[in-house]
Amino acid sequence: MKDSIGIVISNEYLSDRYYKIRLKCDEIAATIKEGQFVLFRCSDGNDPLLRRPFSVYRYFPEKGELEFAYLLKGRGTELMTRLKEGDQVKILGPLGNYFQIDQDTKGIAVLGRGVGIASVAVLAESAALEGLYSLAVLSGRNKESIIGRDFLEEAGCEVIGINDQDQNSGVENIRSILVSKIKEGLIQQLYSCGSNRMGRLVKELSEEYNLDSYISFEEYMACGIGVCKGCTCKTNDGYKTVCHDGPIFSIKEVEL
Amino acid sequence: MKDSIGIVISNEYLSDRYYKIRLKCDEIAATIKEGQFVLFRCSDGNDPLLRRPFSVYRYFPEKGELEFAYLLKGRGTELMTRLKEGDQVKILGPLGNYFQIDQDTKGIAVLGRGVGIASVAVLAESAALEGLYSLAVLSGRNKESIIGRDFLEEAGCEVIGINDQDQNSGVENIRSILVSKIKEGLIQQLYSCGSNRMGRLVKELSEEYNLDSYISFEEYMACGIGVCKGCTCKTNDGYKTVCHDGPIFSIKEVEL
Amino acid sequence: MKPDTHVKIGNIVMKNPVMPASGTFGIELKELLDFNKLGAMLPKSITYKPKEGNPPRRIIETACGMLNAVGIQNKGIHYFLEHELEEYENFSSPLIISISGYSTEEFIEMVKLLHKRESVSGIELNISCPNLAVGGESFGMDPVATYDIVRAVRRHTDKAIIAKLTPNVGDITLIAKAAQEGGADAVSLINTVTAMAIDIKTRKPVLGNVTGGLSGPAIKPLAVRMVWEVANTITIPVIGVGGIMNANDAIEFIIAGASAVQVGTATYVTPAIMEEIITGVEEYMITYNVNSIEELRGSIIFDSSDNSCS
Amino acid sequence: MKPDTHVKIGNIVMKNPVMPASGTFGIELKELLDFNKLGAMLPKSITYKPKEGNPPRRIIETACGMLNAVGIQNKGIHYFLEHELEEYENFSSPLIISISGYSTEEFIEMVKLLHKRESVSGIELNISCPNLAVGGESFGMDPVATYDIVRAVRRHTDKAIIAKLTPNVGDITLIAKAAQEGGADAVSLINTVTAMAIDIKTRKPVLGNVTGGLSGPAIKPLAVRMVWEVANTITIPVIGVGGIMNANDAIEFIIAGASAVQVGTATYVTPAIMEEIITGVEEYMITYNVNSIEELRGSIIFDSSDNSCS
Ligand SMILES: Cc1cc2nc3c(=O)[nH]c(=O)nc-3n(C[C@H](O)[C@H](O)[C@H](O)COP(=O)(O)OP(=O)(O)OC[C@H]3O[C@@H](n4cnc5c(N)ncnc54)[C@H](O)[C@@H]3O)c2cc1C
Ligand SMILES: Cc1cc2nc3c(=O)[nH]c(=O)nc-3n(C[C@H](O)[C@H](O)[C@H](O)COP(=O)(O)OP(=O)(O)OC[C@H]3O[C@@H](n4cnc5c(N)ncnc54)[C@H](O)[C@@H]3O)c2cc1C
Ligand SMILES: Cc1cc2nc3c(=O)[nH]c(=O)nc-3n(C[C@H](O)[C@H](O)[C@H](O)COP(=O)(O)O)c2cc1C
Ligand SMILES: Cc1cc2nc3c(=O)[nH]c(=O)nc-3n(C[C@H](O)[C@H](O)[C@H](O)COP(=O)(O)O)c2cc1C
Ligand code: FES
Ligand code: FES
Repeated sequence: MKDSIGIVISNEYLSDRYYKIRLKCDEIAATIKEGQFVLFRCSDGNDPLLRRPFSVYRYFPEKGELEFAYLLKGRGTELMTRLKEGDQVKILGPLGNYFQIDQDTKGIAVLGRGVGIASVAVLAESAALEGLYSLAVLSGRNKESIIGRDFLEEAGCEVIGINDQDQNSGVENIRSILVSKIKEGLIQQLYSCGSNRMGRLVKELSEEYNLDSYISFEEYMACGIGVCKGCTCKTNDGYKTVCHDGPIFSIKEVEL
Repeated sequence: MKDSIGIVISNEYLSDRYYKIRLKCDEIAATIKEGQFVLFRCSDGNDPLLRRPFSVYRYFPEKGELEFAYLLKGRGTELMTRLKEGDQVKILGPLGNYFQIDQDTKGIAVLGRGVGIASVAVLAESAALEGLYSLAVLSGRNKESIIGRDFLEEAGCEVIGINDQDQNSGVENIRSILVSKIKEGLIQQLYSCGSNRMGRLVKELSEEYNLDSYISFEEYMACGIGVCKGCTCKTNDGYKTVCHDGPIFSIKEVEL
Repeated sequence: MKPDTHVKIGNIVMKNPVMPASGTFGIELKELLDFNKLGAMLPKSITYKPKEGNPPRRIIETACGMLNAVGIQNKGIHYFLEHELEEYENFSSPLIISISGYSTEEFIEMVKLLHKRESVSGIELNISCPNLAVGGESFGMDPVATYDIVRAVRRHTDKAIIAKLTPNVGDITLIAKAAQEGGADAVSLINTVTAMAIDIKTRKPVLGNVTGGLSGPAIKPLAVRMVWEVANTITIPVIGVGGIMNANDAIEFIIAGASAVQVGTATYVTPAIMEEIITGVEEYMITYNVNSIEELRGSIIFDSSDNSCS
Repeated sequence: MKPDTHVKIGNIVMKNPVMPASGTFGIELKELLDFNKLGAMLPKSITYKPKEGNPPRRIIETACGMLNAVGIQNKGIHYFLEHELEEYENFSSPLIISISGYSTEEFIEMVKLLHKRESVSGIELNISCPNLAVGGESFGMDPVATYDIVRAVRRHTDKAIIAKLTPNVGDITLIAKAAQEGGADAVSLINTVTAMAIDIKTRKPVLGNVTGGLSGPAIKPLAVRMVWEVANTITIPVIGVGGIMNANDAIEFIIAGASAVQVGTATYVTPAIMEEIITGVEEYMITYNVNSIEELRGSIIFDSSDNSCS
């Protein structure tokens, strides 16, 4: 964990309201893992005051580079869209725990919805690159709001894109896709981010088929390192911090 | 007076810590006069919150363009330096009263120090262009902090640049220059901005030689239009607002 | 269907809930803002005798806010009635006059004078100006003094009386209750928060008056809390003030319990902001199917059912 | 010559006047901040029994500030003494423990336990937490309750006792005086300002606890004013807290009368900010020829001679 400076390599518009920023930051790129996040300082002034959390979208330790996919929401992300090549940004990271795949797992599925895709995509990619079966179910408001398909397919993931406009993003559709893969023995673990409905589905399926599954949470943050106790989330074991105990929680321990 | 949008035509570094920004803004360019100012909204957020006042440095009504010379001071002006061609800025103006030259005046001298030059330069230029004798005494910390010499000389002004580094910016030096011009009958009015020492000199000379002279003041502003009574300045006639009753005051009515 | 945005403050009917906060509105704005669109007009506080105001500097920007110590510079009520009142009479929106004073007698004298003017619809009692304190405290810091002064002026007019409350107290609901019991038709809150800044180069207080009043977005969360507390305590209308910069802020105050809002510092930043706020409130009402301000007022919902993480 | 930056709070000697504000500092920071450089260490308030804290959401950013309603989530003093205290014992800076409670008895019990620990140099009494109120009011809103609680714990230890004061009062000097009379070695102020935000889409309060505490640069001018007032009233040291983001802010508090400062929200924004502040204060002292903090403290100058315009 370091409070580092990232140098902007590129900052481009993806689609819908999504952007992608690539930074050079050796220190953080060297140690970050799938599912971890960093805190960005979006302004050098007081507006916004607090840093904003973003999950690592992709990372390239050899090059010392990191990518983040972000959704334009409010003032912080608006200021991020203005960053250009060569600009410097303060980033604190890597933060939080990370996605892990059990030794004997042969295949996984990640379920990402909207900007939640940014948190799980890299896990699907890594799994595929390591030779596991890797299914990525990417859901969004419309076709344009589904990011990451290109590099996931390149890595060898099976990618299923579903969206509200085409009316194929309902939970029942996802359930039937997953159930058949699980029954085929392709998938032993599920990872979800970005949708409570998908989270509940993962919980149900995991109980039903006894899968060791995980969910990545988002919550407003101040410190990002477990000090302020501001980003808590109710678990079976009481309040836990999303930034320090999470952002990844076992599906068993959380209420959805 | 309008709350308008200015479109940045250029924004360049001048010298020392001075910059010059040129805006397209027909409405304000059409009506602004020498010595008036505008309020710039430097940020679209809350940091800084209030607008910042800047005197018109040059204006081109035919083209609908305005120029402001500004000194990098704090956050507001720092954000201004980041503006680039095509950007839009909110500007409120023209504000305040303006410099006037009496009918029977044949020559004037303007005294500007530092960024105060930005307020009086345009008066010297206009006077010269109208065929009056026009002397511009421009003072600064060093040679680099003296702006405007180029266009003033082009307009036919006599320009005297003095600076602290060359140790010729003392009041006594300026006094002797002015006294000889006044005695020669070249100058009937003095206009000053940016230095209390120069202001006091103008007051003394004006009393001694019975000149109708003016000084332009600066004070922190909120509304810029006389509503808040925040920018007051003590005059012989009680507190007056710099934004509405000023920024230009008769040298007779102010304490220095 | 156009939503019903009217609100009533005492016997003043406002076509919408938006009016200026005293000290941030004056006739000079008429070129930049359509006064006829406002729910009400409310010029800067006046005093019985002319007041020179505080020595400079009077304002300084702070983080997301500003400090002011103007000290109610004004030419006195007689000058106002003779020279300034008529300017506002050209506009159709109801006119509320803010008055401030050093004694109950001064307040009474002013109310008597204003009572006679038909064009004056209401009177706001600025009993909370931190820059005009009697013995270090403003009337509005003490419930008894608040009750007494409201009661004293109430006898002299049936025009709407609004008591403007200071946030510089431990429990603002006590002051609000006192104002209601004294006979106020409404309360407005909050006035500025007493605060201070020091120039570390000169080691002098930045403001000529040493302390001043903090306003702007910085104080909004405090103002919302106090409006919510007061609206839950009294039955007369509450007018919300403090850091309102846009329509969303205004709506937040109304949901907290305000019947109307006042816009102060924001007008300095954007002179026509009240027009935008009026439109924005209407648009919100259409989007969220709210038929009237009355329906929106105090409609805060307490329900933590969806507090789980996502 | 290196200026003398040491200060004394009770019998604690701090090598510089900079320490964390409770609730914004914890062992997790040690990778990002050199604890040995701090004037003192001051972890998050603990309570006698474990506390789960408030339901989410617990924080929301506001204009130049943040609201929090964490509710002192902690595992209780016994857990702290057994498992957490030793972590801080690895560092050389004096350790101050902040405690909070629902009753005088709880405070006394905790002070007795802390008194026995050599590594604890001082105790801060958080009698001002707006998220942990007894009957709607914290102890720190009432002078008598403040006096009583300080007096009660004073008997049980000679370690430095600091009373942390709330700004949610009409006259903070009364509370400060009560703390001094009760036997406090110092007071720290301000804790957060009780405030609130409402989500206009859902019409629900943003915070699970409805109201929360406002901190950050937004409240600095209020904090400076209160520190100045209190420093002019009492003789024990005042520790300034509220919106300190950089060395200039810290210096402003010291000129206002603070002997030391606490840094809260700024640490979230920049985890190592206290190191920068310590260096910055020293640089200021060198530039302005100030030999000691004692010389700087309360050195505010009242002189309006150069109030003329320019
Ligand atoms: C661990 C973690 C990882 C994240 N990863 C990503 C990512 O990879 N890509 C991405 O685009 N976003 C991600 N987010 C969400 C992102 O942090 C917020 O969208 C961002 O902070 C919004 O900032 P803003 O200033 O633009 O919006 P604001 O003006 O602050 O807020 C606009 C709206 O955004 C929402 N919001 C703001 N902050 C948060 C937050 N911390 N968590 C959830 N919602 C918030 C609120 O609904 C708010 O009303 C992540 C959040 C967390 C906690
Ligand atoms: C009528 C008028 C005309 C002006 N014309 C010009 C001009 O043509 N060019 C130019 O560069 N500047 C001009 N100024 C000054 C300019 O407004 C300030 O330098 C600017 O507001 C600083 O903003 P900031 O955010 O960069 O600095 P801040 O961070 O706000 O302040 C930095 C420092 O700047 C000074 N300052 C800030 N605001 C003002 C102000 N309103 N008046 C005086 N000092 C201030 C203070 O000493 C402060 O400590 C003028 C001021 C007035 C009142
Ligand atoms: C420069 C200035 C002058 C003010 N003068 C008055 C006044 O004369 N009477 C009054 O009741 N309030 C006065 N106020 C307080 C405002 O009416 C309002 O209560 C306060 O500014 C908070 O609202 P805001 O954050 O929208 O500005 C003044 C505020 C400012 C900033
Ligand atoms: C998230 C958070 C938690 C806090 N917890 C405590 C606490 O446990 N005890 C306490 O005395 N103060 C607590 N405070 C208040 C701070 O110590 C400090 O008084 C306040 O934040 C103002 O300082 P700042 O503006 O520098 O943050 C907390 C503040 C924040 C923001
Ligand atoms: S953000 Fe502070 S504990 Fe998570
Ligand atoms: S800035 Fe408001 S009166 Fe001049």
